[in-house]
Amino acid sequence: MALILNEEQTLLKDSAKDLMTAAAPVTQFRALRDAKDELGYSKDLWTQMVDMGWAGICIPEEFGGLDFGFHGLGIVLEETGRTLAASPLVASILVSASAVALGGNETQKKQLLPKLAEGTLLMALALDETAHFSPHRIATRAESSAGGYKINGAKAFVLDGHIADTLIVATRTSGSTHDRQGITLFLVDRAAAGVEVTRTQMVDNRNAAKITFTDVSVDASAILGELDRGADILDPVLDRAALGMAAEMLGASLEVFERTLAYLKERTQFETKIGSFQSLQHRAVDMYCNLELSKSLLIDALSALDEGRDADLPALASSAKAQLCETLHQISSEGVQMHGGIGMTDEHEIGFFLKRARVAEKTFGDAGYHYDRLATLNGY
Amino acid sequence: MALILNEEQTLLKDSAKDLMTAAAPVTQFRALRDAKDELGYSKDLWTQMVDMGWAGICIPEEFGGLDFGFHGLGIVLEETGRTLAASPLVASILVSASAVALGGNETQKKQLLPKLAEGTLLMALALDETAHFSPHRIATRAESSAGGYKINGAKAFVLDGHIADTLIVATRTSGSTHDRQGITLFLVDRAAAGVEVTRTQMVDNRNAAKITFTDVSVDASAILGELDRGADILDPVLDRAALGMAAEMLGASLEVFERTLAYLKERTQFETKIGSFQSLQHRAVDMYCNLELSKSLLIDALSALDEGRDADLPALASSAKAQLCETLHQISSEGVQMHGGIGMTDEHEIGFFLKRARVAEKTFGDAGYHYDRLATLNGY
Amino acid sequence: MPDVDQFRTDTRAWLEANCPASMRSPMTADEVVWGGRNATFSNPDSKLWLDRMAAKGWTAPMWPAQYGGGGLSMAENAVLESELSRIKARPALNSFGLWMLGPVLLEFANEEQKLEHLPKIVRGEIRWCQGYSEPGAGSDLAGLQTKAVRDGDEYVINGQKVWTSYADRCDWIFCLVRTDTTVKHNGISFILFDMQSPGVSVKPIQLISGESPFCETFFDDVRVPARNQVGELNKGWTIAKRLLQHERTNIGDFGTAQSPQTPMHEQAKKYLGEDALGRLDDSAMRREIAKYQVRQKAYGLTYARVGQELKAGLGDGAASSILKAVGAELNKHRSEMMIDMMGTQGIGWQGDGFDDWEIMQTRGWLRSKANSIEGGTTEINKNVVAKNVLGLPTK
Amino acid sequence: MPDVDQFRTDTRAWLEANCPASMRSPMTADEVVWGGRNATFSNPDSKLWLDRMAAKGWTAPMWPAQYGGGGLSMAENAVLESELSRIKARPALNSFGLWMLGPVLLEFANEEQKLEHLPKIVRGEIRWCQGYSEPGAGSDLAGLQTKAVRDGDEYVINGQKVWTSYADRCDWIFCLVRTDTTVKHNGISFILFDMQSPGVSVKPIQLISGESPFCETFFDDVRVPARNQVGELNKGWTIAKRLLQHERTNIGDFGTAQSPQTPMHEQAKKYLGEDALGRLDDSAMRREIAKYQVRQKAYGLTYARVGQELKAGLGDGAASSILKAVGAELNKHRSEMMIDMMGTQGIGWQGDGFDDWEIMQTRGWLRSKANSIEGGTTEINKNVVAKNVLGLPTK
Repeated sequence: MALILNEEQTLLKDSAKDLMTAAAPVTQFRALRDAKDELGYSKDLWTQMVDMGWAGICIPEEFGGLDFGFHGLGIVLEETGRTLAASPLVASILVSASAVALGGNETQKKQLLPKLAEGTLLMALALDETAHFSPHRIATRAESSAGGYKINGAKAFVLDGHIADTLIVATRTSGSTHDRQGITLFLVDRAAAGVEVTRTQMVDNRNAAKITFTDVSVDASAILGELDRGADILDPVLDRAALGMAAEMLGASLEVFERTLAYLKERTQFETKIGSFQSLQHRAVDMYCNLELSKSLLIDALSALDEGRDADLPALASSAKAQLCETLHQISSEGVQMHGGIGMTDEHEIGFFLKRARVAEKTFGDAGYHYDRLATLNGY
Repeated sequence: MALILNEEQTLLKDSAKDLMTAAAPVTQFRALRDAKDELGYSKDLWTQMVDMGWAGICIPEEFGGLDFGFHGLGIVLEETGRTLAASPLVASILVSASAVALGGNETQKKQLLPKLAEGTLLMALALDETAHFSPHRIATRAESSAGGYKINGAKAFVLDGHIADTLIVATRTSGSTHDRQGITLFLVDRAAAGVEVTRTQMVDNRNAAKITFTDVSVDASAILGELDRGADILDPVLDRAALGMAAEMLGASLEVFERTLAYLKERTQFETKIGSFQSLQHRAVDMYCNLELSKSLLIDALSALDEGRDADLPALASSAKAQLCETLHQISSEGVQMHGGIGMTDEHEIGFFLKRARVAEKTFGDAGYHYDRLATLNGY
Repeated sequence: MPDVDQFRTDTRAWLEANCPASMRSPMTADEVVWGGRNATFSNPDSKLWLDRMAAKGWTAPMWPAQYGGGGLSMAENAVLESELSRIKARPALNSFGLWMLGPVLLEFANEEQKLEHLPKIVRGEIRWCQGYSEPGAGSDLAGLQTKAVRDGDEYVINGQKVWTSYADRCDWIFCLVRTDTTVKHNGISFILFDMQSPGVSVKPIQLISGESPFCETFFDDVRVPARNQVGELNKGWTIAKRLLQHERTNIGDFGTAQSPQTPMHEQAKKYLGEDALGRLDDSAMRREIAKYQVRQKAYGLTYARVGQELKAGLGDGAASSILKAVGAELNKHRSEMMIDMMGTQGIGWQGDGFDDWEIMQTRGWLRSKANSIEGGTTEINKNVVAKNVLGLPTK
Repeated sequence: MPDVDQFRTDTRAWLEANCPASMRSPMTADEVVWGGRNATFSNPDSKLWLDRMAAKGWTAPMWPAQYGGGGLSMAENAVLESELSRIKARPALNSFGLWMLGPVLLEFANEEQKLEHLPKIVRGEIRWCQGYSEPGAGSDLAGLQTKAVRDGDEYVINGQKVWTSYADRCDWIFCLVRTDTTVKHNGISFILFDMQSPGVSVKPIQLISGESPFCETFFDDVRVPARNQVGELNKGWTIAKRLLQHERTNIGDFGTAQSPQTPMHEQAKKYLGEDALGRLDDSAMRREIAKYQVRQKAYGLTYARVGQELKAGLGDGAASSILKAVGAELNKHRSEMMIDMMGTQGIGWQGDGFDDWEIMQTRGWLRSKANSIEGGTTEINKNVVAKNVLGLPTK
C-alpha cells in the first residue's frame, strides 16, 4: 500500500508542474475564455501533452501507450487542476481510453487506442440524461433494426462532446430506466446522420455539450463490450473518472490554499497582516486538515488501481471523490472570502477556482452521490 | 403577532427567575442527584411552584386554574431550564393537563384539572415504545374485554412515570403499528393490577421510567377523547410539549452562554483574558446568533397559541424545537470546551447542562424528527 | 390628532389626482428612477410622478422645506407612507443622495452647501456616488490613501477609489480624502465634487458573476474648490461613520430582499422529483431545505422582534447587530442549495441549454459570495459584536 | 545481518520458554500491569512475565544495560517487537516511567539520579505520576505557581497540581515547580519526590463521565532533597517540553485506539432498523455515517502516510501536526453519533433499563469531550499549526 510517490512518479510530477506553469498558466485559460475559442482548448498545449506521453500514459504499450499506470494520470491531472488547463485529457483519455481498454474487443482496441495515445482521435462519453449524475438511469433507446441498431434519445453534460470525433453512447437495450442490466455502450461517429451536438457554456468554461440522437443507425460491431452488460464497463470506468476528477480537484484545492495563504501573509489591514488574525488562522488550519486527509485518500485510491486492489476500488474512489468535493467546496469558498472584495472581481484569478469547483463537484457524482454509494457498498 | 412580552408576562418572568434563583439553584439539583432521592424532585419546591399558581397557569379558571395562557408556562419553563429545576411541571402540567384540557370530557376535566392545578394529582404520558420518538408508532394493544378494555404492552422513557398517580396511556385499538388512525388514549391508575413501573436513571438525572402493562383492565369511561381518535389529542398536546421543552432549552442555552461568556472574561492564560482570543470571540458570536434566532422562533410560537393561530402551530412548534435542539447542542458543547479541563469535572456545574441538553434534545422529538415533520407539513 | 386626519384626507386626494395609474404597480430593476443629469425614464409617467412628488418635496418628506424637502412631521410622514403604500405607489426617486448623503449634509454641512445640494437631490437633478473604499483600504477603511493637497482656494486630489457604485452614471461624488498623512482617523476629510472635473476617470468592474454597478475611480490632479469640504478639516471620519450607519442598515436586508418568489421546495421538486408520498426524492436536500426554512423564518422573526422591541422602548436592539452576518450566510447558503439541487442545470453561464431563470440562479449564487464582504465583512461584524454587544475584552 | 538473525532465533526460543500462555492474548483495562509499591496482578502469570522480562531489561529494551535496560540496538529492538507481536504477547509493564520520565532522565539526569531511578522503572518497582497542570495553568502550562523554596539542602514545596493521573496509586512524582517568581519560562525547575513525603495529599477527580484516574494533588510544606532536582536550576522548562512530546505522541492516537469493535453502521441498524433494500432506516444518519467513515479512513491513511514519508526521508512529517486535532474531533463526532442513533437508550446513566454496552457508550461520549482539551487544547494545537506549519504571522 504505497502512500508516497516513487522516483519515476516524482519525476513525472515535476515535469507536469513545469509544463503547466510554462505552457498553461491560468492566463491561458482566461485567454481561451475571452476569445470565445471554438474548440475551448489549446491545440498547441494538447500537442505538448501528447509529446510528453500523457495521452498514452495508462494505455498498454502494445497499443502505443506508455503503460505508466493510472497513478501517473492522477499525478498529471493534479497539476492540470492547479492551472485549470483545458485539454481533452479527462474526456478522451481518463474516461474514453479507459472504457476502450477495459471493454473493447481486440479490433476496437487496435483501431482506437493508438490514435487516442497519439492524440489524433478525440472521444467522449455520452452518459447523463438528467441534471443529476445517476449512471444507470438510461432511457436513450437502441433498438434492433436491419442487422444493426437505431439510437434515439438525448444526452446532457457530455464533457468535450463538441470536439469528440467518436462518442461512446450509453443506451438501453432492455430492462427499465434505472436497471443496471440492459445498458449497452455504442461507439458512434459524431458525424453520423441524426447526431446533433449543442455546445453548452458552463460557468467555469469547462467544455461540454448536449447531444440528441434521432434514428441514428449503428452496426452491431459498434457495441463496446457486451449487449446489455454495458454497466460492467461503465462502473469501473466511472470509478476511474471520479478518481481522476478527485486528483484534478486536489490540484485546484492546493492551488487555492497556497494562494490564499500567501494573501493572508501579504495583505495588511489595521497595520497588521490579516494572517495574524486568529479566526482566519484557525480556518486556514481547518483547510489544511482537509487537504492532508484528501491527499491520503487520493494516493491510496490511485495506488490501489496500480496494485490491482480492484475489489477496494469502488469504495476508495467514492471516498476520495466525496472528500475532495468537501475539501474543494470549502477551500474555494474560503479562498474568495479571505481575498475579500478583490476576490469578487473577474480580474482576479481566485474566482475561476470557485467556478471550477462547483462544476468539478457535479462531474461524475457529487459528494451526496458518493456518500450514498459508499453506504450501499458497505451494506447499509 | 406579539414578539415581546406584555407587562403581566414580564412580571411573571421576574418572579419565576426570583423563585428559581432562591429556591432551586443548580446546587439543589446536585443535592437531589447525590442523595439519590426517591422522588427525584423536591416536594417543597413543588409546593412553592403550586403556590405561585404555575401548576394551573394554563388551566381554565372554571377548573381551578389561572388561565394565564400557554405563553406563561413557556416563561416559567425557560426559568426552570436555567437552573435545571426538577419538578412535575413538564409531565404533569405541560403534557398531561394539556391532554385533559384538550381531550377530556366534562367529567374528566372536573375530576382531574382542579387536582392538577393544585398540584395534588400527578400525571404522566406513557407514549414512546422504542428509543426513538415516533408518536404514532403504537403497538401496545387495548382489546375489548367484558365491557371494558385490557391493555398489554411496554412503554419507555415515560417522563415522571415513577411518581405519577395517573397515567395517560397511548394504545392501539385498530389499524397497524404506524397508523395515525386507531390510537386510543386511556387514563390508567398507576396502582392498577398489571402496571409495572421501573424507574430509569438518565444521564441528566431527569426523571423517567419504563412501564409495562400486563392485562391491565380499564373501563370504557377511562378513554380520553374518542376511540381510535387519540392522535387528534396527541398531536396538539405534543406540539405544546415540544414547545415547552424548547422554552426550557432556551433557558438552559442562555444560562450556559452567560456562564461561558463570564468565564471568557475572567479566565487568564498567557497573561491575557481568553475572551480576547478572536477565534473564541467569533464562536461566541455564532452562539449569540443562534440564541437570538431561537428566541424569536420561540416567542412567536408561544404567542401563536395564545393568539389562536392554531393552524400555524405544528410548523411553528417543530421549527422552534428543531432550532433549540441545534442551539443547545452547540452551546452546551462549546460551554464545556471553552471551560477547558474544569468543565470536564463533575464538581463544576457546566457539565450538567451538557447532559441535560442531550436528554432534552431527545424529549418529544429531536432536530431530525422535527425537520422531517416540517418538510411533511410543508408538502415536500 | 385632527391635523393629521386632515393631512390624510388631503394626501389621499392629492395622490388620487397625481399618482399616474402606471405608477401603482411593482417595478422591475430597470424601472427604478435614479435621476441625474442623464436620467432615463423607461416610462414617461415616471418623470411626471417624480416631478410632481419633487415639487411637493415628498421625495424627501421630512427634510426642511427651505432645502426643497416636504417639511413633514414624523406623524405626517407616517401618514404619507401609509397612503403611498395603500395605493402601491412606486418610489418616485431612488438615490444615494436621498438615503446616504442628504442626512449627513443636514447634520454636518454649512448653510451654503445645504442650499446648493439638497434641493437638487430632492428633485433628482444630481445623482451621487460614494468614494470610500480603496484597493488597500477595505475592512480598514480609515487606511485610505487618496490625497487632497491644499493649493490656494482649491484641493488637488490624487488617488484611486474602488467599489464606487454607478460611478460611470453619476454626476457628483462624496469622497473621503486624506488631508493629513501623519495621523490615521484624524487626517481624513469629507469632500464633494463633480465627476466631470478634469482628471476623473472611471472603469467599470466586472465581477465573477458578470456585469456590475461597481467601478474603479481614478483621480489624477483633480482640482476641487476648498469650499466643497463638508465639516471641519481632518474631521471627515465622523461624517463617514455616520453615513456608514445608513449604508449598513440598507445592506443588511438580504434575506427578505432576495427571497425567492417560489418556495425553495417547489423548485427542488422540479429538479429532483418526488416519491410516492409526495416527499422530495433526495432526503439530504429535504432535510437541508427544512433547516434553511427554520433559519429563514427565525431571521425574519428576529427582524420583526427587534422592531417591536425598539418601538416599545425595550432593550437596546442588540439583536439587530447580528442581522447582517446572519442574512449574508443565509443568502449564501440558499444560493448554494439552489445550484446544488439544479445539478448541471445550476452551473451554466449563458447561451443554449439553460433558461433565463437558471442563469439567474447561477449568477445570483456567484453574486451572493459578496454578501459577507460588502458593507463590512462578516469577520469585522463579528469583531464588533464580540466587543460591543458581548463585551468581550480586546487584547 | 547474521547477528540479528541469531538474535531472532534466540529471542524466539526465549519467549517460547518464558512467556506464559495466558500472556499471549489481548488484555482488558483491568489486566494492565502498572507496577509500583502496591502493584496488583489480576493473574499471577502477569507477575511472572514482568519479572522475567525485567530481568532481561526488556521492559525498556533500548535503555543501556547499566541502568537495567536491555541495551538492544534499533535493529534488535525491531526483532524483539516483531517476535512479541508474533505471539501476541501482552506488554509486561505499562508505566509513565517507561515512556515519559525514563527518556528525559536518560537525556538530562546526572549519573546518580539515573542509577537510582531507572532500574526501578525497568523492574516496575516504582510507579510514577506527572505533576504538571495547575488550576490556573492549563493551556498556559508555564504559568504554573507551585513554589519550591530552597532551605539548606532541601526545597520546601507548596502549591497544587491538577489532572495528576493515578496520583492516588503512584509512588513518586516528577513535578514542575517555580523556583524563580520574577520570570516565567526561565523560573521553572524539574524535580522528583516521593508521594509519601509528609505534606502531600491527593483527591481523586470525578469527571462528568464518572470515575477517573485523575487527581488533584496538594503540597503543603513538602520537604524534598535538593539533589532530586533534574538538570539545572530554573531550566526545567526544556525538560518539560521534551517530555510533553512523548505525551502528545501518545494522546494523539484516539481514532484507532477507541475505534469500535463492530462497524458503526451495524450498531445503527440495530437501533434504527433497515428498509426493504437493506438500507439504514434513517437517511440522515446513513449519510452522516458515510461521511464519518470517509474521514475515519482518511485519518488512518494519513497516519500511515506520515509514517511512510518519515521512513523514506520525505518531507517533514508536517501532516502529523493535525492528527491530534482531527482525531479528537473524529472521536467526539463518533460519540455524538453513537448516542444519537441509540435514541433514549443512548442517554442512560446507570441501573435498570440499559445494558453495559449502552452505558459504556454514554460514558464514552461524555469522556470524549476531553479529547479536544487534554494534552493541549485543539485551539492551542491550531495556533501552533498556523504558526509553525503554515507560517502565518503573529501579531
